[in-house]
Amino acid sequence: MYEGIFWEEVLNITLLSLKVSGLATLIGALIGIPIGTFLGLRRFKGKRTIMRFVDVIMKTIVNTFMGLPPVVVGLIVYLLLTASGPLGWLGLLYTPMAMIMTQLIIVIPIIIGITMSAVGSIEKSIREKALSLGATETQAALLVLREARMGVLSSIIAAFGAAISEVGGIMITGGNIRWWTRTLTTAIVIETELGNFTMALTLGAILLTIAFIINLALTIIQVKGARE
Amino acid sequence: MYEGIFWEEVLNITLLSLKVSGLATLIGALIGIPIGTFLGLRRFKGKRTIMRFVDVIMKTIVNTFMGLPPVVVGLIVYLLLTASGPLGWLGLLYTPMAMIMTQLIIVIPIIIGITMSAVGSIEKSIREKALSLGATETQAALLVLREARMGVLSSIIAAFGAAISEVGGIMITGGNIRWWTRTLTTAIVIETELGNFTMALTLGAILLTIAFIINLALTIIQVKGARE
Amino acid sequence: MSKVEVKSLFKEYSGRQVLKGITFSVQKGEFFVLLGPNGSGKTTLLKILDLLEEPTSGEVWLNGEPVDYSSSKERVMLRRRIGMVFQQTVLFNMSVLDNVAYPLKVRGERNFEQKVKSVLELVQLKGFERKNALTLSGGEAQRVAIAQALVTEPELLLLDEPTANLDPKNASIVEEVISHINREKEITIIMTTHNVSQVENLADRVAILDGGRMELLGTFQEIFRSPSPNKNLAMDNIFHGVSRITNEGTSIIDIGDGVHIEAAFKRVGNVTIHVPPEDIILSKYPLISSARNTFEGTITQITDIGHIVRLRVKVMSIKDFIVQVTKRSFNEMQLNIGSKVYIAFKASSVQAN
Amino acid sequence: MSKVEVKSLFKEYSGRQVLKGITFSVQKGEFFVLLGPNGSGKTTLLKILDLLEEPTSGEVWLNGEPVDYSSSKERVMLRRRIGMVFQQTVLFNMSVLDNVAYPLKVRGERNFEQKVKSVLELVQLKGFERKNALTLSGGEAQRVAIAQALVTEPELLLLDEPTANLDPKNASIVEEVISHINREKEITIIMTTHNVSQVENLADRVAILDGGRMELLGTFQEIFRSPSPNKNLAMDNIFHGVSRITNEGTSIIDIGDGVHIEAAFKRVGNVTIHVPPEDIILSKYPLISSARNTFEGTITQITDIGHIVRLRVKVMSIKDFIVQVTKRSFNEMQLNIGSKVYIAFKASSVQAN
Amino acid sequence: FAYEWHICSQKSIIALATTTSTYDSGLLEYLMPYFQEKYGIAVHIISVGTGQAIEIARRGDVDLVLVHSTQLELEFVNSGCGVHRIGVMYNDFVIIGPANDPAGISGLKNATEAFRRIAEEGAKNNAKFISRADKSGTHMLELSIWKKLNLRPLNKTWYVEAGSGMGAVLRMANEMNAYTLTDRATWLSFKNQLTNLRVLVEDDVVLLNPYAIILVNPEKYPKRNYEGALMLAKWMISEEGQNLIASFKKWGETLFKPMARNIELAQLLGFPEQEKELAWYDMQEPWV
Ligand SMILES: Nc1ncnc2c1ncn2[C@@H]1O[C@H](COP(=O)(O)OP(=O)(O)OP(=O)(O)O)[C@@H](O)[C@H]1O
Ligand SMILES: Nc1ncnc2c1ncn2[C@@H]1O[C@H](COP(=O)(O)OP(=O)(O)OP(=O)(O)O)[C@@H](O)[C@H]1O
Ligand SMILES: [Mg+2]
Ligand SMILES: [Mg+2]
Repeated sequence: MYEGIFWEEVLNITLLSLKVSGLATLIGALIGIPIGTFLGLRRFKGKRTIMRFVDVIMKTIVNTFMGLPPVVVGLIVYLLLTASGPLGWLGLLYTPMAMIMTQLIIVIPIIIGITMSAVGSIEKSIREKALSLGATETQAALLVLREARMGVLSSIIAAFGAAISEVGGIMITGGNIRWWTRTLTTAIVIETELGNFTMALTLGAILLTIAFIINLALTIIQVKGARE
Repeated sequence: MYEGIFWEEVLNITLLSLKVSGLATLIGALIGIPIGTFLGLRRFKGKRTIMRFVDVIMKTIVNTFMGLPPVVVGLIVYLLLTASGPLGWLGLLYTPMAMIMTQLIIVIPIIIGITMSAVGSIEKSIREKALSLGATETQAALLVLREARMGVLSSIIAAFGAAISEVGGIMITGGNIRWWTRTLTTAIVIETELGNFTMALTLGAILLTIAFIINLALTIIQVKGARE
Repeated sequence: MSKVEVKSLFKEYSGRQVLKGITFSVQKGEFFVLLGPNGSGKTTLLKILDLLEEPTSGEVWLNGEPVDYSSSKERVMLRRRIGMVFQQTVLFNMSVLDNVAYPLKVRGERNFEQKVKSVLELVQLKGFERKNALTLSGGEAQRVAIAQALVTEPELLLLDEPTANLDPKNASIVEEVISHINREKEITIIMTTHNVSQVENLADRVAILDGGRMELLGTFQEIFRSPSPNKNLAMDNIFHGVSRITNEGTSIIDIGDGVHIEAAFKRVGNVTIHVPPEDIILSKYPLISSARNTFEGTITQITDIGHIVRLRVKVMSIKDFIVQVTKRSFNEMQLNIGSKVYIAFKASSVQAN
Repeated sequence: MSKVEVKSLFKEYSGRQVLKGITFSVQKGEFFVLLGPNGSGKTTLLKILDLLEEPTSGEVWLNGEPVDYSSSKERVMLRRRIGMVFQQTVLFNMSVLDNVAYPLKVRGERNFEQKVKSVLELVQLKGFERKNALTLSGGEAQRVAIAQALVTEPELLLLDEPTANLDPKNASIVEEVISHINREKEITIIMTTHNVSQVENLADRVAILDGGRMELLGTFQEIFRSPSPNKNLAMDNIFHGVSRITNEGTSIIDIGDGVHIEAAFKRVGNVTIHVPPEDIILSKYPLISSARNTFEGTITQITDIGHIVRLRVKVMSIKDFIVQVTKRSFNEMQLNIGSKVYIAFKASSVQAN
Repeated sequence: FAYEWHICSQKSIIALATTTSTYDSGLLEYLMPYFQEKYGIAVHIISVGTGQAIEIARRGDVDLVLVHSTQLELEFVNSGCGVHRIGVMYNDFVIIGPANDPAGISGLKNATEAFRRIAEEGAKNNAKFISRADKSGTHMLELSIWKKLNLRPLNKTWYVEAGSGMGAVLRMANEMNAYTLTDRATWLSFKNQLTNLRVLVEDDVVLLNPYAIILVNPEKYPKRNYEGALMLAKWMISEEGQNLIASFKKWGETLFKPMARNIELAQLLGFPEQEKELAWYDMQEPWV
């Protein structure tokens, strides 16, 4: 990093980190929360053994995908987006969009998994009551989600944490191009490789400060939502 | 990788991955679950504004640390364990123990964070009932934990997922030394760097298969524990 | 909707039959009460009628049409015309206002403020609008639940012990409100309760459930005034005491306060016993008979239930015995409050639980 | 432990006073009942006595020692000598057996099987041991909660409407069980209820809470048999109807079934009204008086409560009015079940809620 | 585990920090078994960035380094952390680019001239150049060539600063039809996947890439396994070691050329003290 433009570049990098991880978390929440709610509510329905079996397998798959190595995800997205790959015509490789896609895949199982268990922990009676009051299945699911908001926010917090700290995946699909796809984490990796540990830690501190501010907002909402 | 010892080496790598991530998750659970329970139960106590404030700040810190970049954690652990560092005399750098320590730091906030919200979602009345029946604070906390077991298991699953897929941290503190500190993820990174995508994806598949088996067990316990 | 028909309904929970072939029908505008001991299946039946549980077999017909439990759309449509108050009060973590507005909101209604306000007034909860529903007292919460069921003006109202936690004043108010809408608006009501006087005051017809079967069905008069009331209704004359065996092979149960009861069974230690009111003989003069148990007491309550009169007799100024006599003999004996009477029953009439 | 003293207790929830200076004491072995409308603070008081809530100010003394609410160790030690049954049944997601064994397990007791078995028998739940507690019916669950409180043989028992969801038979059994342990084992009991007859049957002394204050305290006789019962006990003669204003500036309320009541207030639309029983005049002959409301009816129930007799009078064969007369005038009028009577009350006696 | 740490802290292990390029190429994996068989000592290889390799050595976490960055190496030695820096081997860089070669550099033997042409076409938006931009040895070499041209291509759209490993940059060049500078070993291992790219410029002295071994200073780091490090270094520059390096082949090509005993070349490539150091190493007694 060159002295003169140091802060400008840090700002640029930070904003990109926020944009990519924020969008991935946001889109991930939009996709993952409905799926997680659906899976979490499944146990109220089919009581048959086969249904239970399907249920456990699906949940296991989600839980397993919570442990997808980012590098593998990056690789898969890369193989999709590479010029010779099936989505090569989109020309998204080495763009922030590719990074968002990568983090999306990492983030979705986390949101599904934690939402699923949060929703599943809500007493059956809450959903029953909503249905009894005339709610459609969807409206009842929304209400359960509202009652489970502490856990759902926890899933978003965990997902955002995973995204903002992720590096292996976006390195492959974003290419860590300066002024374009370099984020705080990829910059940290470079500084580390260079042996500039102080700079790496400084960038880490910046990342944590930003994460702190965002989490402060999320935590306040979370704590307020607690059931008495 | 040389043909002759291929499967033997994969076995070795896989076992190390399991040992490191498994132990980190286990120790992390032993440390994180009590802290998460404590924090999750706090809202039942101090009603004063200052207490609330302290509460939110502590929870935000935990939530923020869920987003600690593994590379930064690796760096910090490295700086502790390096020969010239405060814990250098232990001689743990570039050993599996150093990797466990690294993943422990990554895993603990995840377990605390999700446990905290799972415990916090349990109705106040369950804890009150336990106390009324003569439980000590600790016994009541254990009971709440038992009722929240779905969410607590979810925290363990998320933590194990983060650990087994983590690479940036253990790369720095373990050194990715063949036959000694090489894990599935670090091997995946090397294969990716070498352009051996097929091998990288194969190793990824092995990792996911193992994670699937472990998660199957955890998920069965989790689903069984659901409150009706 | 307002007509409810239930046809040989069965319900199983993990292999255990909870409802064992229930058949009955409720007319539009009828006030129908389900009575029965704990675990007899009342709540299960109401949940099936609210389409929350699916019967294992059998059919429910609403307004002359069989209910298709597999169609989620039909379930929602029907449920929107039914109001239900659950036995265990469940409220959402929102203000009282939002809780009561919820059933209107899910129906897409906009201007609910007025409706919510007036229904809250009805259940005496004016001023509680902004309070979080989870901080209410037991009775307040139950009334919010009642308000939630009433606010949509349902055609069919399912009430599962709606007044269990209410103070007598609020219970009367709720009874008044539901009996009012039942009569004025011809709303069909199916209610469970354990309060027999509520049955008497409100019900057009009563059904007695026991062990998942419908044991009796009829008007209050038919069931409670019949000369030989069903054994299952035995709810009076229950005593707890310590039993010991006599030389004659019977048991003597000390139920406290110096009252000893002789029973034909052989039991030692703590027992709970029951003496069916219809097995007790009443007399104005000391009885000399084969009955092993005779006590002197004073009448403290007289209740007319048709051609039967129920009397509460205080023995040793502490123990209450309920005795049933026909109206005719009641009149002949010229009994009144404070009259001194003698009661007698055989050792074989004493049942142990 | 067995002696409970409460000294000017205050409790505030988010700025709202729920208990406003409560002082009373309960003797060892006493059966003390708390009565009062919904939201009067009964549950809050019991939770403070169980050391689950901390009072905002004031003191609780147990066995002659002030309770230190800040010491968690002391709280646990004391709580282990207290049993509490909550108003809202809360059970753990385990088998019935494990639920009932829990209080023993936390005390480190090993051989609990026998104790659990016998207490489950006591509450008539034999055979339910292996069932998951969350699948129980309302009344079954409540009895498990009672078993949990009884199994440790507490010195002080706090009961928050313990029989609210029980069928009459089980309610009697539970009443018997608690009154038995109260008398035989000298266990102190503090119970809340809305069931006045339960008070009569069980209580040594009653306290009436209202709006966080203790309004009355005494034996059942002192409170319920006093010539001018406290207004706050007004629980009878509540009707719901539609009001319209007359030319004379009063209101006529149609309470259904052809019964119209004239009131001194001016109200239009739905109202709930209340006529204090002690304001009603009873006569054997048609009344010609200034009272605007007169009805003919039949006596269906007579209850002796000391020197006062309460009569249930059915008007138009549907509407029940409760009337109180002194025993003397009751005897003078020679009333009995089925007697035809006339009741009258003034428009100004009709109160709107 | 306790047992395992014990082993690890024994002197029977040598910790070597090296750059990813030597490791990923497989050279060390090829050499070490010979060494281990001969002396019975295990070598732990930690492959990281050059900067990081020197940094961890500075903190006393390894016994010796095998790196390629003249400037950093000298700093390391001058600060007293490293001793006995010696050139071991070299490989070479090549300039690769799209097959249609918009800058027309194919066949040039002058890397500097090739860079000039790329910059020229780049300015016209006809060509792109991808820089590793990670201060790796490769990047430093690239920067030194730009410096010679007095060009500092910053913030230019045609100049992509990728901040990635060599393999990633090669793939990126393939995707973007861009030029880049790469070491031959990485190029060879990725060649099959990079259908759009060709070697355009090679065999310039400027493009030679020398690797040095430096031991950590035993006075400064008394706990390190100095004897082991010395033995490994001595073996690497021995006839046996040098021959093995020369015999290591991948895809039928020699990737690294020995230079420890080619003093003239070593001096040309930045090791003025090669002769002295070689003599010193040859004098040391093998420690068993
Ligand atoms: N989900 C369930 N799984 C297993 N058994 C159940 C379930 N729900 C209810 N039961 C059992 O079915 C029986 C009937 O229950 P139900 O709640 O209908 O009784 P109830 O008549 O409402 O009793 P109460 O007066 O106590 O409320 C009970 O014995 C209960 O234990
Ligand atoms: N946690 C709380 N936060 C705010 N208000 C509360 C809380 N708990 C109770 N209250 C209020 O305090 C008052 C007294 O409540 P309490 O539960 O003691 O009444 P109760 O006498 O038990 O009534 P019920 O007969 O309905 O059970 C109620 O008005 C209630 O709304
Ligand atoms: Mg029920
Ligand atoms: Mg209460």
